[in-house]
Amino acid sequence: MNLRTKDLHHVYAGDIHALKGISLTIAGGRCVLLLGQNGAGKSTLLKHLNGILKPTSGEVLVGETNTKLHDAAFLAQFVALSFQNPDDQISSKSVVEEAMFGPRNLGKQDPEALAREALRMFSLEGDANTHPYDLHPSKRKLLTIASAIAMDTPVVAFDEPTAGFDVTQRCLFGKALERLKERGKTVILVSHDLDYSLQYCDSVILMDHGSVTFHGDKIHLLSRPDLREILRASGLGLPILCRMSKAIGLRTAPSSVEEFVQLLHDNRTI
Amino acid sequence: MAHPIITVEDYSFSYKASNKKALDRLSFSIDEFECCGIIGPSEAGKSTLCYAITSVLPHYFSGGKTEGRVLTAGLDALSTPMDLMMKKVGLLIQSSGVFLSGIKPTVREEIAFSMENLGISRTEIVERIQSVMEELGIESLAERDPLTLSGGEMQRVALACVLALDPQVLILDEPTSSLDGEGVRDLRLILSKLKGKKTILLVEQRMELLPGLIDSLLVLREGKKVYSGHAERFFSSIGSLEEDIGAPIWTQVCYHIASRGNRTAGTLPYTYRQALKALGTIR
Amino acid sequence: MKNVLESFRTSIRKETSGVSIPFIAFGAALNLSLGQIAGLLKLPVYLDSIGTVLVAVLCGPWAAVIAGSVANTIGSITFSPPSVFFIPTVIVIGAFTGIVARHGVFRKWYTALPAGVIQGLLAAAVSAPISAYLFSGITLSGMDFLVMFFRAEGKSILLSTFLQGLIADPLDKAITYTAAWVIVRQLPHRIVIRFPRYENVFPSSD
Amino acid sequence: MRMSSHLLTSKGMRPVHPLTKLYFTVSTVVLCFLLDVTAQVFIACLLLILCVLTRQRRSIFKRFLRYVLPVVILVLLLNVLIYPESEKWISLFGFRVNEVGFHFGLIVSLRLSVMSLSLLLFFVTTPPHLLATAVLMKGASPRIVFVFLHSLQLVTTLRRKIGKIFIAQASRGLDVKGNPFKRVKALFPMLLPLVFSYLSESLERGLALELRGLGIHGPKSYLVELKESGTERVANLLLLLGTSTVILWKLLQWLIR
Repeated sequence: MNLRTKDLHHVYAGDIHALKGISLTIAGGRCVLLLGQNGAGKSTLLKHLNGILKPTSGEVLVGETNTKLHDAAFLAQFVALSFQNPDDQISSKSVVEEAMFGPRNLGKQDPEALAREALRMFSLEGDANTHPYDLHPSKRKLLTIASAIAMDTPVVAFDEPTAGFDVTQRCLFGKALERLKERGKTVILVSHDLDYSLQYCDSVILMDHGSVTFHGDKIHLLSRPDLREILRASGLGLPILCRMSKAIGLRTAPSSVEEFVQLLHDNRTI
Repeated sequence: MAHPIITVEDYSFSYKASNKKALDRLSFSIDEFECCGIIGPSEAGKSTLCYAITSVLPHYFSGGKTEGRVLTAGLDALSTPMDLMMKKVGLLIQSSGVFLSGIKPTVREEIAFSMENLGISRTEIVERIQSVMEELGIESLAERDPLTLSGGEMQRVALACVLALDPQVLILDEPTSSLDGEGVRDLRLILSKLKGKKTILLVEQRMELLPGLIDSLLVLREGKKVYSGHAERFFSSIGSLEEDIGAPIWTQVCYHIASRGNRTAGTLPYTYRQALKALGTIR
Repeated sequence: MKNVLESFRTSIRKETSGVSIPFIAFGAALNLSLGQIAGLLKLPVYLDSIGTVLVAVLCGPWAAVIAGSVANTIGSITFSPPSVFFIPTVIVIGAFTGIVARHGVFRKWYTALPAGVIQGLLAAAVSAPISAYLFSGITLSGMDFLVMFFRAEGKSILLSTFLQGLIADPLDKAITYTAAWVIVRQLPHRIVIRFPRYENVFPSSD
Repeated sequence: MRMSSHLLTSKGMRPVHPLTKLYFTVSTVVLCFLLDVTAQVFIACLLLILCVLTRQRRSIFKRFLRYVLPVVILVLLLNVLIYPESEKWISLFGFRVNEVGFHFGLIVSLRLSVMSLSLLLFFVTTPPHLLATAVLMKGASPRIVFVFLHSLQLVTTLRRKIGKIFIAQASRGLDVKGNPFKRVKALFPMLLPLVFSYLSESLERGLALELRGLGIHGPKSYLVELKESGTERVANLLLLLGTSTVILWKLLQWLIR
């Protein structure tokens, strides 16, 4: 299932032109990193994908479904959105019940199985019967991510998923992303944590003040000579691994520690 | 040798109706004007420690069990009333939105809130507000309604509220967790300006932020002290990279190279520059 | 007399300390915000005292009285000014709920619902004279046709207003109490034990 | 909720002290309650003059039309059409109208309108945080005043939060259109996140207030400058004395009768 937007514009009530003619195609089974400063239009774009917001002009197509013709509850079967603040959605008195909320609404066959499987991904199955608010805030955040994954939708989007996570939780989320990609899901990641997210995404969308300044494979972006300028336009600094590889004269820019070590290994032997 | 401003002696605390000890026989001390990083996995007790030092524990968290002693700026943190402790230590909690009082119409009055409660004279309040707004570069926000501020602006106003009391010790509980790239850079700039003028305790998950800012390190896991001492020494010994505590990216790169059996200088690099030098020798 | 006053002061202080202060403010604001949720869901539900009930359960009667009065005052500041005259009703609701909550009424639906009905009767009895004298029974709550009906039957304004209240209020409060029971039943232990009246929700805990 | 107030400035353009305005409002409401129609008409004229003088007259009348007028119309309608206590019917503009009912309706609606106008005049022209500071200076409990001001701010914050909750739940397939049973079922997935998140936030906010010294006893200071001028203090005294004598006189009259 791929996502297409055709000349998508969105103007908020106070004539704030949040999206200025976005035309994108996100192919199925890809992990896309959506980057940009606060207010660049990232979450506005996200809310168009599952029909929460309707385009002022232009169109958004989820597979063959035009989001203008359906409401969010219907489109939720195609696109699961996990929002930044877990406290906006937790409405059950046990972890497993919360994770079953999405699948049950979508009328899935066995919501409990889907929920427990998603919880296992984040080692939350031990807390299945605990009240979400008896957990540490970072575990509540893991729960909302698991709840989105439990909906088993072709497209899953995460808004600032790793804010407040410790090392182990970031690792768990990374493994979950790998698992989703193996299952051919389309994953959309909105994050300020550039160094972390670059490891897992295949392509990158850079946004600045409502328009897309770059959309392409991660490798293309990292190998561009003007990488520093493009990122600065979106208020972002160079990823640390890129700065390091440039400083010691490596040509290509790696996006993960393993890649960097591998590059160093190959370069030395040449 | 600077004298210790914070001393924690065999301190334990468990919250009401909880069988687990949030802090378990903790002992360490922090010298005056030192900048100490506090790291560790989530639920290691980092926030609980901040509460203990600011004397909010145990009376705000009534019903909890306390053992041992905490001395902050010469005061016994377990029994000193808040009006004395506020002038000595300032804590910026993780969610700055909640830290703002939620009753003041402008940022200027928001910064005055703590001083009004302490009964500081009006003229001195006006002076302090002006100086702290200049120091943090937020004069332009003075008449804004705190509800309309962005995440980064809210945090700087919250910091201004704390610094307005001119505390000797400043504690920040995971200040960068909701900031974007630019926000992190601005915060680092402010902290480096405060370094040396105040004792700073920085609870942080982003390891890359610590080198060059902190002098010492306190590492916690499940309420127990794993390490306390110079930051460099903790990350540098090969094979000590803790799975759940992590390290700056450049230290991780050198660790993986070392564990592949390649030659590398004895210790792991701790700062960015050290890492580049070490990687330069390998190339 | 001195120590009675003193015991009032200490119990008020106990119910409005630390955690309770922000929650009482939330309770008051919740009373005024339920209309927005009901509007989103297009439900004719009023539930304008559910905030007061939650505060009564977690913080106690005095806190509930404060929450109710603050909600009423803000209601008259931001919406319809005359509502400030109904503060006596709100005080009765807060006090009654706080006392009833202490007997664990919100732990079972079959105790919450009847308590709601009694509460409705009490509220009707207290607000009838105010509404009759100041508004001759008109409240714009959609129940005014009842007053007109009883007036046409030859009953006095006070009696008509009281009868209208007897029909409308117990139903509304029964729904509010039952909704409160649904919420109380799902509250998190770690947070509730930090409130002054946690035993109203978790009696067996230490 | 920022409404500056420059009503009837006693000295230059400085706004009248909130407490004086509060005493004035309470006095007018109590007098309306106790005195007869002629006094109420006099108070009404005084209030109308004051309303026209203030800068926020438009929002006062808008609020009056929206919230008070409908009740007044219904009160008149009810008593004019249905008034069992008397049989005298007269024709007014071609309608058969109960005479006593009409008089009664007029009295009730006049009293209601004057009291509401006085309250509106006070609420619209007095910024809440100035009133709070004035009351604090007179020794009110900082905690209760905090609850009042914070709740006022929460009314707008909760509105935004409910919007976010609606978006988050709709994105998880919560259907709010459809038969009434489904909509009732959707009530708690909307209400519980609000209660849970603010229950949890109260822990942190209570902690923050503790850290910022709300619970400290001892003298307070105020950034906002709010001083009672001589004339205002005299006005306060007059208003309090005047109203209490009227109350006592009415009480005596009622007891003797």
